[in-house]
Amino acid sequence: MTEAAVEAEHVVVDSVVRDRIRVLIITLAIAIPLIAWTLTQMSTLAFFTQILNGLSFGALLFFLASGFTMIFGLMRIANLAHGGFYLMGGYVGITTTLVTGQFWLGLLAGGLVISCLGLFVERILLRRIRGMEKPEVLLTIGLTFVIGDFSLAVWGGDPRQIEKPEYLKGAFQIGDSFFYPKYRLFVLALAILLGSFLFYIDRKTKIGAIVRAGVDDRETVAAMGINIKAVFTGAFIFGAFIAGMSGVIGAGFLSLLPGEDFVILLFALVVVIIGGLGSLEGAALGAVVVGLIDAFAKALVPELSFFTLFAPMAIILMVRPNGLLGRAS
Amino acid sequence: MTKTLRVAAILLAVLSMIAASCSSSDDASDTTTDTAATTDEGTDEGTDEEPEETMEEGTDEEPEETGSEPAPAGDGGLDIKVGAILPLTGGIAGPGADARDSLELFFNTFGDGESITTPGGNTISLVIEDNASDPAIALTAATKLLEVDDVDIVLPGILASTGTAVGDALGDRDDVLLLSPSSCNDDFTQRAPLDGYARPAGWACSQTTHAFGQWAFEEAGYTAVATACTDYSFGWEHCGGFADAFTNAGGTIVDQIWHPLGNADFATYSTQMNDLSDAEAVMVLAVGGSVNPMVTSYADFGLKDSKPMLAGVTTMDQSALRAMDKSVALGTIGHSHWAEGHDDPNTIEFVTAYEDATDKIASYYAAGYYGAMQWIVAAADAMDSEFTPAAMLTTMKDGLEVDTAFGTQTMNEDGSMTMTVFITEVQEREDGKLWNVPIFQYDDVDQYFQFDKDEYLAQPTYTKDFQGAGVSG
Amino acid sequence: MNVDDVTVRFGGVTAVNHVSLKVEGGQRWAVIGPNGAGKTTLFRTISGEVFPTEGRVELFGSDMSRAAPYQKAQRGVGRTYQVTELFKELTVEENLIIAAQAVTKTRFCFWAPVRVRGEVDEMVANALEAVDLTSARHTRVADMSHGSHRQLEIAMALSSNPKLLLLDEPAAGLSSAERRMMKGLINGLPRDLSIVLIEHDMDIALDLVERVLVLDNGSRIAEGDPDEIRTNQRVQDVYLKFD
Amino acid sequence: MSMIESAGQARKALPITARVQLAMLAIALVVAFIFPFLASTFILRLVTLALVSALFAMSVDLMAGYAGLVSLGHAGVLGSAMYGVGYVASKTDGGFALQLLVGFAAGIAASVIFGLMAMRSSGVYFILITIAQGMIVWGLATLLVKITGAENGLPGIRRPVVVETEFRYYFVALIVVLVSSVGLFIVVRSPVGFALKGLRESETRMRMLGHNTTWLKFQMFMLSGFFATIAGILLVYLNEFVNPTDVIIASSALPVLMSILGGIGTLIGPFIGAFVVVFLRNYVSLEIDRWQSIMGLTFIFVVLFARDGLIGAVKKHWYKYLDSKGSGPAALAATEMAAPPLQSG
Repeated sequence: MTEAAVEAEHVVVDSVVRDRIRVLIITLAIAIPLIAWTLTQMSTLAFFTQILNGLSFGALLFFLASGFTMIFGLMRIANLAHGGFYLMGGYVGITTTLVTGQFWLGLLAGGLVISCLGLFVERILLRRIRGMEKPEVLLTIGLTFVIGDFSLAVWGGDPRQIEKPEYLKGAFQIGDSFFYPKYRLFVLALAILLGSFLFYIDRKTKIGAIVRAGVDDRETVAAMGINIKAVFTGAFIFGAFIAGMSGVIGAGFLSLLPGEDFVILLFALVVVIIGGLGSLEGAALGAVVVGLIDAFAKALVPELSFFTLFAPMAIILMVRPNGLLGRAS
Repeated sequence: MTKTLRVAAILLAVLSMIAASCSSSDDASDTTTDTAATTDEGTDEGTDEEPEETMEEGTDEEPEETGSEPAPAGDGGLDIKVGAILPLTGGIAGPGADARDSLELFFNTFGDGESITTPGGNTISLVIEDNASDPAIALTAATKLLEVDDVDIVLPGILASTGTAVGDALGDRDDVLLLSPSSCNDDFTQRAPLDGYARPAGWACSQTTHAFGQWAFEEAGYTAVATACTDYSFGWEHCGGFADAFTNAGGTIVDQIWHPLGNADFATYSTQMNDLSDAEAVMVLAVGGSVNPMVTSYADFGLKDSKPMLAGVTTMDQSALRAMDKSVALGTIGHSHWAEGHDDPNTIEFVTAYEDATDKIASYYAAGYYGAMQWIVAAADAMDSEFTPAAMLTTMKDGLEVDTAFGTQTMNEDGSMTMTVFITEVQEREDGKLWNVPIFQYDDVDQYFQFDKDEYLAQPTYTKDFQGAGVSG
Repeated sequence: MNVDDVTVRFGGVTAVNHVSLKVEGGQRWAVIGPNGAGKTTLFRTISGEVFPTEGRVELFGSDMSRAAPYQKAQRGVGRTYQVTELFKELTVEENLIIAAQAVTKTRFCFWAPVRVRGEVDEMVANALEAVDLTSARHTRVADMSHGSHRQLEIAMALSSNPKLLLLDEPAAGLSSAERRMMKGLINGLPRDLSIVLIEHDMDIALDLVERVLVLDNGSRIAEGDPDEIRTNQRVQDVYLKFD
Repeated sequence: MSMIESAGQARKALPITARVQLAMLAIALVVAFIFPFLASTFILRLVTLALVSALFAMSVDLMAGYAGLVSLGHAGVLGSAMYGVGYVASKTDGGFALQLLVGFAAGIAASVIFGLMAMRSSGVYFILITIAQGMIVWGLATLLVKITGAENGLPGIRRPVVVETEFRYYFVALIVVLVSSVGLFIVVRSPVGFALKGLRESETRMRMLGHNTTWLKFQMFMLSGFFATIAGILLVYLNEFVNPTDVIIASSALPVLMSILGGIGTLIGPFIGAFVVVFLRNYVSLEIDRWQSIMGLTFIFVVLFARDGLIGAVKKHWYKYLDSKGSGPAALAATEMAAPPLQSG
């Protein structure tokens, strides 16, 4: 037993460094000619604006994916209800903002209501089938249908957006020709903030240490006298909280409507699959990659914009079944 | 044993749920509207009193009015069953609910909710089926309507896809009349006409944009415009109508951007539009969930000031406008055959009654289904023979003038409409809600508008590759 | 089989350090050593789960250092596991059928029922007989005792008619009565079958084999007949250090 | 179909059960051939749809139930076949034979590509990859307007004149589905079927035993894809229409739901599940708006409380009953110790 464990650990440590270098080289090899070609297709200003577009959309995806990936990393649950969480959180935020007139309250309410929902889902439903991969996936997909239908019953089928505060409306202007929406810059800043926060928690705090240990070896954590169930619940609630909040954020520049739960879930899936399930860095990398691919593909080959998203994912998975920065399961 | 019991319990639960929901299906749908209504009520308290008064006036007069215009020529006694296949769930549940609400309004206003008796003494009853925005389900629903409910007229849904599927399946049957007030494929009334099919209170996709293109050049004075439309047949035809008419009048289309259907993030396309330095304005079309992101992105990128938006029918329709940010939408120039702010008495009457019943301002989907019912009633009363789908269609096309929510309309030989097209502006109503108010109108627009019919039909259907003779690919 | 000067490293740790092991046809070997000595890694190298960093693994005359596990299994390597990994929801017979058909052509067959294939039936019946499980052939594996699981493990390895059998602590977790039975069972296996056995319990190991390899910290510390090993001072030291 | 069940489970020596199953199968067949003369077109259409869905669900269950690899993108294969037929029928003047040929080729091609993509993965990764596969097909169906007609779909697909009516088409579907079921029955009893079960239990062990699991999964994709292709061709002629909704994720989730509702890892389970779901879905969504909730709740309830599905529950009950009469599996277990050796030849 111990021998095998030592073996496994060293395989991981050794391959991580080599792997990352390989990933970097391959990425650059693909990216550089692509960038060169892209630059011949559009003006430099447009090129940089598109990069910003990609990054800001990626920022929203990072919000979504970080919650998804955390839950998966810790609990091995692919929570397909994440898209439903996003949709309903957004609706709650919209209603709260409508009633109170406060965008920030809406953001908070979206997160809080969904974390309550998360608590219910984790405690009442998922706990009964803990550790059974497939039932968990099937349950969460069933949950998505229910949440989507509930949202339709309550909020109707019209596309909805959130009323942004005045200071986030309109464009941020540099010189005569460069305009960029303030809201998108805000989302980008928020994502960087969240990312730094999560990395800080992950690397520097005791909670982070527990979570990371839990990812590696749940039995060990349990043996250390830590209530792993409580950690799971906490993580699930937190993941749900960010999902709900990202719904509110998304409602600022995308629409909420029936079916959006699956669309956004698929974006989140692509992000975490490309990045590597369970890895926070992976979620960040995946979000940037997907955001950029989406922005540029839509500009250059609009007919293939879905294909350009899923095809790279499929290829990455064929070559690296655990994603770019993922570890062997 | 316990497991068996559990399974039994679940089955029972599911069955009782179905049973419960079947018996109270009307209640269920009402709840939906109610909840939506309460959400809105919280914010705009001023709306309550005003519509109520007007409504009272409206309901009193209405029954006589609709029927009395085209004097009842038939002997009455017809019993006509209408089946509507609407997307009440799925991606376009919003417009579906609008259509259902207006049908229910019509049957509640003039009858007992299930059926009505027309002024001419004919009975018309209604069955609504959900198609879940899915053509396969729409087909099953159509079979059910024909086989089980034995309907005479089918209103085949809102989406072009369900419309096409049902149209394709029922098109060659002569025991049913297909009336489509919302899906608008040009060729169904142009190059590949369907039998037993018409669009009362509906439109052809390029019909309204023909007028819009003309207006943009002649009245608004634009000479160079770009288009940004959804990349599928509705977008092609809608944009094509504009481009063809605009270039025909003398303008130039400087660029055409096509964004995929269902696209969510429009930053990419706004950036591209920003890059089009020679475009004076952009004609913009988006549908469904794409509308709000598109319009918001357009404003957020500062395009609204540099390149005014010329909105397609679905872009500034109430179904999207209801949830739109005021600062983003206000002042946008759009166009449609439906303008909820039009001061025509028929329009006012419908808008008031609809708003009173649902607390929503009527979208073109709502007006379309209401208008279709007005057409059916008028045609039934004008018929002087036994009911057959063909006979009703002939009556409709035979110079019948119907006062619909849209205003007065007539139907052409091919089943298309001759109607008014409004150029509209998004304005704030007294109570703070946004609506489209006409600023210019073209009367008696048919689907060929200023084009010669034969020449027009000789050119291909608008696609991405053909956007009118004056547009270079 | 010939393991020639094999080294396996994981990162900075050397799990197996220049170990050679040559097994002739029909020979029975034991690899013994304390926990962490590199026994299992050596096994995994032979069966193909781990590739050697240096050195070669030759099987039945050809170099198969970097062949995948299934390729080695096809060539006639059968292996049991320390922690039993059986198909718990299936019956004993189904387990054996799956194991047996792995090395026959029938595994690609999806158009005929498994029972018509006489070849597989014969292999399954032989394996059942060899481990004395015939009476339990329709029992679901999850319902059986740990001892029977061990028996079935061996039957699984046998059912594909291997030429080389790798047994990973076949007696682990068994009662002393079961151990005796297991010993008898292994003893009764066909003599033309080469066996390599890992065993922590020296007594069992030494009774069953002709040759012994002793590992500690990844390196060979002794090799020889059971009797030699029993008296070897270094082996005693290593074992005493642990026990 | 009940017979499939008995052998699939390798539960032998249960004469009463076997006899009951045989009798039920006979009754089912008789009913299947008689009832069209009594039913309305609408019901007939629903039953035909249920039959086709059953075949599709069985093909998914071959992966999800037997091999334990849940695909949430199998509508991609079904849809490819449908689009293959639709393209020829709608955009070219190819005849029926060409439609079938292209439909088959498209379905099989999709299976090959899907198989190559997914054969190296397992567990949750497998699910996620298959979701992506389904979405690729959906994306192409939505965006490649010239080939697929995008949202408008491909109209103008017509059944051959001989089987034009719902009545006749029902018999076509019935016979094709029955023959395919027998095919699936043979597959699950074959060595490959057994190997798939091993895959479900432990993939690493399979590899150690000498099974090339990568190839096995590819083979599984091909077999499952073959039957899904047949289902797709039946479906496209049933609807005479194809559109991106046929390949959305819900279309892929449905057969999985049918399987787990009826009883995963059996063939009769998906069959029964398909009938329940199709009737629920079509009746419910025609009568009320809350179909999605019902589907979602069914998913949740089945996963939580009845993981063996309806068949599992019925079977358990039946065996209990037999046990009480002294002829159930528990009672037979003792006598079975002396069961005869495998029959060969």
